[in-house]
Amino acid sequence: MSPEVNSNGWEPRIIAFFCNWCTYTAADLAGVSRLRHAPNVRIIRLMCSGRVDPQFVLDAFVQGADGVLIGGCHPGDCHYMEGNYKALRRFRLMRRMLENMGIEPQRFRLEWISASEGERVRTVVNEMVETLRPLGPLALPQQRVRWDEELHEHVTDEKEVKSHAG
Amino acid sequence: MILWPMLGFIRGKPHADPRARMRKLKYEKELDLAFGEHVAAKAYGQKLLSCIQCGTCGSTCPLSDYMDYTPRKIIAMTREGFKEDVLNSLTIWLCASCYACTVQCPRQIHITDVMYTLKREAIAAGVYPRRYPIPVFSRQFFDLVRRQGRNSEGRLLLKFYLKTNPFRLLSQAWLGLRLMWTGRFSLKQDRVHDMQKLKRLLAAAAPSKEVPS
Amino acid sequence: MKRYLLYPGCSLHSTGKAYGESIGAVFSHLGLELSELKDWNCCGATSYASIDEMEAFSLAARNLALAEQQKDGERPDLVAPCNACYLVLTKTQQYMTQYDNVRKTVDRALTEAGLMYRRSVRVRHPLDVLVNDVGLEALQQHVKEPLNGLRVACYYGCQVVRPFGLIDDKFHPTLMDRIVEKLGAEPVDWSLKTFCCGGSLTGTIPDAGLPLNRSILTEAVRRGAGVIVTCCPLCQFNLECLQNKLRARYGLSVEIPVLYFTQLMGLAFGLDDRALGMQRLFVPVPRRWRVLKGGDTVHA
Amino acid sequence: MPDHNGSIRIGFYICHCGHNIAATVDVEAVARYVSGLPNVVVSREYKYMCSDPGQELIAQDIHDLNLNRVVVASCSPLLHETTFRTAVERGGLNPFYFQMVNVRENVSWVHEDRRAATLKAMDLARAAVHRVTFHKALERKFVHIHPDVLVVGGGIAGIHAALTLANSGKKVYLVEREPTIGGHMAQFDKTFPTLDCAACILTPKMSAVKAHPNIKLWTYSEVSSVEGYVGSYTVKVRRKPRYVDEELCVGCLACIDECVYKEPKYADSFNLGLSKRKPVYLPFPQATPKIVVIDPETCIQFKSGKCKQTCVEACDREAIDLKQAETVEEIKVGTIVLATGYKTFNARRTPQYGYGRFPNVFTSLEVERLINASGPTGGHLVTREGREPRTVGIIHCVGSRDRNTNRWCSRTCCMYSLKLAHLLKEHTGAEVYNFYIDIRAAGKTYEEFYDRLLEENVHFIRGRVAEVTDVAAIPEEEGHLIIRAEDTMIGVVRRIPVDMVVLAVGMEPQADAGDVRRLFNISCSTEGFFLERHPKLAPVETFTDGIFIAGACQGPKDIPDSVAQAGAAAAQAQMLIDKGEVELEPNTAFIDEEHCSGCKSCIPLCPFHALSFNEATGKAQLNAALCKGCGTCVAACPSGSIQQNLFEDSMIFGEIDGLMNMVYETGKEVADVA
Repeated sequence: MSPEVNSNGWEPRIIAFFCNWCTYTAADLAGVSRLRHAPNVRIIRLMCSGRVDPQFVLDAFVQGADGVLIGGCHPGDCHYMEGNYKALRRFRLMRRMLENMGIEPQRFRLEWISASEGERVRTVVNEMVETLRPLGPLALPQQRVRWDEELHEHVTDEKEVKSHAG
Repeated sequence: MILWPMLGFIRGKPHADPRARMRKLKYEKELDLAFGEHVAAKAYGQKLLSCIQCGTCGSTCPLSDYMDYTPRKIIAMTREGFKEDVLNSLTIWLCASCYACTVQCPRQIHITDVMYTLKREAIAAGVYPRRYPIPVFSRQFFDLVRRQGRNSEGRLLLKFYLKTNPFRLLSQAWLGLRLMWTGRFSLKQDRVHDMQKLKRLLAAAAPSKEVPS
Repeated sequence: MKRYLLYPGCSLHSTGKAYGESIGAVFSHLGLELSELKDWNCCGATSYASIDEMEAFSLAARNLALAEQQKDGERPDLVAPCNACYLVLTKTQQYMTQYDNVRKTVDRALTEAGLMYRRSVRVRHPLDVLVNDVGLEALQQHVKEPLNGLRVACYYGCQVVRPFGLIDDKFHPTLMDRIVEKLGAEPVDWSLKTFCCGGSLTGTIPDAGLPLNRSILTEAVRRGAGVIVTCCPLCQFNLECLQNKLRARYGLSVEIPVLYFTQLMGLAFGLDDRALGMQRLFVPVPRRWRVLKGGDTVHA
Repeated sequence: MPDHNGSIRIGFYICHCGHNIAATVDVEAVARYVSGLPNVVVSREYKYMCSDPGQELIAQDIHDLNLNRVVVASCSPLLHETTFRTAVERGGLNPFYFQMVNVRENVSWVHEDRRAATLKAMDLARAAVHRVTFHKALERKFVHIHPDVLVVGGGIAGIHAALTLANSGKKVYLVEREPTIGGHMAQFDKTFPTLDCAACILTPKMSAVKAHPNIKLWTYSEVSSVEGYVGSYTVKVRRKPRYVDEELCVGCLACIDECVYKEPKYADSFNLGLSKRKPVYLPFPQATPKIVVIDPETCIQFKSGKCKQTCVEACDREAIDLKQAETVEEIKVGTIVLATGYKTFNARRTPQYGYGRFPNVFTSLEVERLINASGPTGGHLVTREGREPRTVGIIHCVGSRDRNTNRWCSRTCCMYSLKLAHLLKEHTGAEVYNFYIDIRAAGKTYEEFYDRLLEENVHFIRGRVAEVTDVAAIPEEEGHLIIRAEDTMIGVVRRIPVDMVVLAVGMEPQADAGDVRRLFNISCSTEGFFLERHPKLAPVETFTDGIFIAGACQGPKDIPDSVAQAGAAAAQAQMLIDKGEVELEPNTAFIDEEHCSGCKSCIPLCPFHALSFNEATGKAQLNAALCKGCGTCVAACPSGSIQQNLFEDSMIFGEIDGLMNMVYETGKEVADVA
C-alpha cells in the first residue's frame, strides 16, 4: 500500500474482505449514492465471507495492514445459506488469537452489511479509521525486524538469557 | 384589562427599515446565507435542512395562533438566511417547550432545540425585544440561579413584574395573598451551600469554553 | 426495601408544596424510602436553557453527579416529580450520550467543580416508580376507601412523555389512568392529556397562556370529570390557581378541583388530609366526596 | 514471484468513464505508474473502456502485442465484468485471464481528495496486476433451463405475469396464499385516473387464469421450500386444507345458506371487518376459483366437534370434506417470478389521527369497500351512525414520507386520494378537503385528473395534519371531528370540522417479506421491499439468477406500473427459457487429491452437500454440479488441497501482497501524483 501522508505523517491502512452478494454490493451502492468516506480501505472481493481464510487475515497484518475488515450478509441472509456463520466462528477464534499475539481487537472487525446498506459501509469504514487512528500503526513488518534484533540481543547476551530462564 | 403586553408592538432594536417586515420583496444581500447551517449545527443535526414545509409543527403548536410567524415559517426563514426577521420574531419566545412539534415532525427536526438556539442567538445578537416579558423572565431566572444555584418562585415573580410592568403586580396581589395563605408562596431565597464550586462549574461551561464536537 | 433519592426542584418547595407532601406520604405508606438529594441545584429548566444551554446541561449534570456521590456505589434512582425537572435531567442524560460536544463540555465543567458523573443514575418520575416498581396490583391492595363513582380526568402535561416517550405513549399516556382505575375511580377518555398548559406563559404572556388552560378545564368538565389529576407542579398551579382569573377575563364557566395524582392516591389509601397538603388547594374537594369515600356511588 | 514470470504479458487499461473517474482519479498518472510494473507490456487510459472502440482496443492489443493477461480498471465488476471477459475472448484469449479493478464505485465516487483517490487506484491496480499473473484458463460453464415457471402471488402483477408466460406457451404454476386470486385490486372500487371499475377490468383476467390450459392455479397455498439454482429449481408448495374438494365444488353456495349460523357472525376480512361472514364463505362474489372455504378458527365443528354439519348435508356433490389435510406438492421449474405485493400501513401507528379511537376515522381501503356496490353498505357511503357525511377530510401521507414511520413516498396515495375525493363528492355531494404535503401526479394523464378535481371545487389544503380531535373550540365544532392543519399556502392554522376522516395509508412490505426473501435467497432494500439487481437497468432481476420480481413487492407502485413490471419479468423469464441454457460463473471448488489428507473437515461445511468422502481413495470428492462456489470449504481445508476457481489462495494472497506493496517497489511514480 502506498504511503498516504497526512499532517501526522501516518494514515491507517485497512484491508477489507467483502462478500460479493451483500457487502460488496453495498459498497457499490455507496458509490452510486456518492457517500463519501475515508480512502483508507482497500476492498478485496470474495464470493462469500465464508471464503475468508484466517491466513488471509494474518497475511494482511503481516504485510503491513493496520486493520482488517470482513463484511458479510446479515445472519440468515447468506447467499450460500450459512457462509457468514462460518465466518463468524472463524472471526471469534481469530480475534482471540490475534489478541494473544498482541494485536488489539479493534484492528479486526466483522460487520454484517446487506446489499441495501450503502450508508452502513460509509459509517463502518469511517468508524474503523477513527478507531485505528489513536491506536497508531501496527507496522508488523518493521516489528518483525525489531523482534529479530531483540532476539539477537538476547542470544548474544547470555546472562540475560539465563536470568530469564531462572 | 391592561392592554400591554399585547403582542407585536414592543420591539427590540427596530428594523433599519420599519417597513422591512411588511415588504414583499427581499434582496439576497439582506440575507445571511450561512445562518441555516449555523443554526442546524447548534441545534443538533443537519435535519433542519431537510424540512419539507409540511406545516405539522405549525398545526400541532398550541401557541401558533399567537405567533407572528408559524414555526414552519421560522424554519424556512432560518434555512434561507432571514436572520434578522427570525431573531426579531416573537415566535421563538412563545415556544413553551412542550415538544409536540418535535415528536411529530416527519423529518425528526428537533424544533424545540431550534427554538432554544434561536433564543440564544437573539440574545447574543442583542436583538431580542428588550421589554418583551419572556426574555426578561428568562434573564431573571438565569440570574437568580446563577447567584443562588436555585430558583425561588416568589422572588422570581416579584422581580419579573417589577422589571416588566409593576402595575400588573397589583392585579396579581390577590393571587399572591392566596398563595401565601395556603403556604405556597415565600420570598425566602433557597440556595445551594457550595456556591463556590457551582460558580466554577458554570464558568467552565460558558460558551467561549464549549468543547467543539 | 427500595430506596429513592428525591429531586424536589424549585416548585416542590413553594407552589407545589402539596405535591412534595403527598408524594412523601404515599411513598412512606407504601414502605418506600425517599430522601431528598442533598445540596441540589436548579435543574436548568426551559428559561435557563434559553440563555445558555451548556450551563443548563451542566447544572442538571451536577445533580446527577451528586446523586451518584450520595448513593456511593449503589445505582441511584433519582425521582423528579416535576415534569420539567424530569425532562431536563433525562434530556441531559440523553444528550450526553448522543452528542460529543455536550458530553465533553459538561464533563469538564463537572471536573472544575470537583465532581464526576459515571452515567449510572436512573431518572425516574413518580408515575414510573409507582406503576413499574410498586405495581398496580400492589397499589390496589392499599386502597381503603375506594373512590367509586368518581370520574377523573388525568392530565399529564407535555414534558413527562415528550420528546422521548420513555415511560409512556407520547400522545396518549395511560399510566395515571391505570392508577386511577385501581383507586376505584373512573378515568375519562379525553384528547387533551398532553396538551400544553402554557408553562410560564400564563405569567409572562397571559393572553397566550391562559386560554390553553381554559380549553383543558372546559374539556375535562365536558367529558364529565369531577376532578382533574396531574403530575406536574406547574400544570397544577396553572390549572387550579388561575381559575378565578380565567373566569373573570377569559370566559371560563366551570370550576373543578385539580389535585396531584398522589393526593388522590392518599385519599383512597385513607391518609390524613393535612399529610397530603389538601389544605393548600384553592378549589377545595367537595364535601360530598366524604360520602363517596364511604363507598356510595355519588357522582361528583 | 511465480516461475512462469518470464512468459506473463499484461495489458492494463484504465477508463476515464467521462468525468466519473477522471475527475477524481488522475488516470494518466495511474497508467504511467502501472506501465512501470513488472510484466506490464502495455498500459493505456481511455475515455470509455466499455464502448465498442474501448473493447476493440483490448482485442487488438491482445492480437498485436501477444498479451496473455488483461486488467481493466473502471467500474464495478458486477456491472461490466462480462463485457470485458467477452472482449478478451474476442481477442483470442481465455476470458478468465482477466481481472477487473473497481476505481469508480470504490474510489472516484466515494472520495474527494484527488491525491488519496489516485494513490488508492494505484494500489488496487497494482494488486490486480499481481493477482492476474496467477489466473488460469477455465472453461465456460452452462446449465439447461427447465421451461416451467413458478409465479408467486396472485395479485394483478402475478396474474399478468402468469398470463403473459402462459400465452407464450410456457407452463406456469401460480401460487396464491389467499383462497382467491385478485389481490388488493379486487378490493378497489374504481381505478384512477380513468375511473373504470376495478372489478370490470380485473375479473376477466382472473377468469382467464382459471381457464388457461397452461396455468396450474394453486390458491390457499404457500411456497414452503426452494432448492436448486437458475434453470433447475425444486419447489415445495404447501396446500392448506380448505375443507372443500376443489374438483367437486361448483360454487353453488348452498352450504353457506345452510350453515348452522343463520346470520353471518365473524369479521369479513375481504371487507376489512366492515361486514360479517359465516365460517363457510366465499371471499367475494367473483372470487377465483369460485370455491368456498371453511375457516377452522370459527367453524363449530372444528372448535367443539359438535356441529350438525348442515353444510355437508346441503352439498349434493359431497364436496365438503372436513377431514381434508394439508398436502405438499413438489414441482420443478427453471425460473421464478415473485409478485407477493404489499400491505397497507397500520393507521394505529399514527395515534394523533385517532384511528381506532374515533369511529368515523377510516382508512382509504375501508372507504374503497364502503363505496363499492358489492361492499358492506351496498355502495352507500355513510358514517358509522349511518348518515351521509356532509364534510370529509382526506389526510394524505399517513405512514409515508415520515421518519417516525416510513420514509418513502408510497406513490399511489395522492392519486387514489384524488379518486376517492371525486367519488365521495359524486356519491354524497359532501365538501371534501384534501390535506397534502405535495401532490404527486406524475403518471400519464394524472395531472389532467388533478386539474379536473380542482375544477370540481374539491378543497386542497397544503399542510400535513397534526391531529384529529374531538375537542370543540367553538360551538359550531361540537359533534364533529376537527382536523387541525396549517394551511401553508395562506400561512394560517385552520380547524376544519368534518363528519368523516379518510386516512390515505401508505404501502409497506408484506409482514413476511423477510421470510419470503430468505426462502428465495434474494435481497431486500432497507425498507424491506425486494431489491432489484440494478435500480435502472435491471429493475425486475434479482441478485439470484432466474428469480424475478414484479409489482409492489419491489416498491410502492400503481396498477399500470405493476402490470408493466409483470410483463417485463415475464419477458425476462421467457428469454432464459427460450435461450435454453445459461452461463454460470466457473467459480466452483476443486480438490487436489494428491494433497488431500482425508481429514473430512470440509465435508460437513458444505450446505449444498457437494462434498463427500470417497472410502476407496480415502480422499474428499466434490460434485461440481452441486457446488455453488462460496469457498467456505476452501477456507477451512487445513492442507490447502481444496481450491476455488477464480478465487484460488494464490490469487488472493497475490492480491493482498500486491495491495501491501511487498512485491513491487514503488518509486518516483507515486511521488508524481498531483
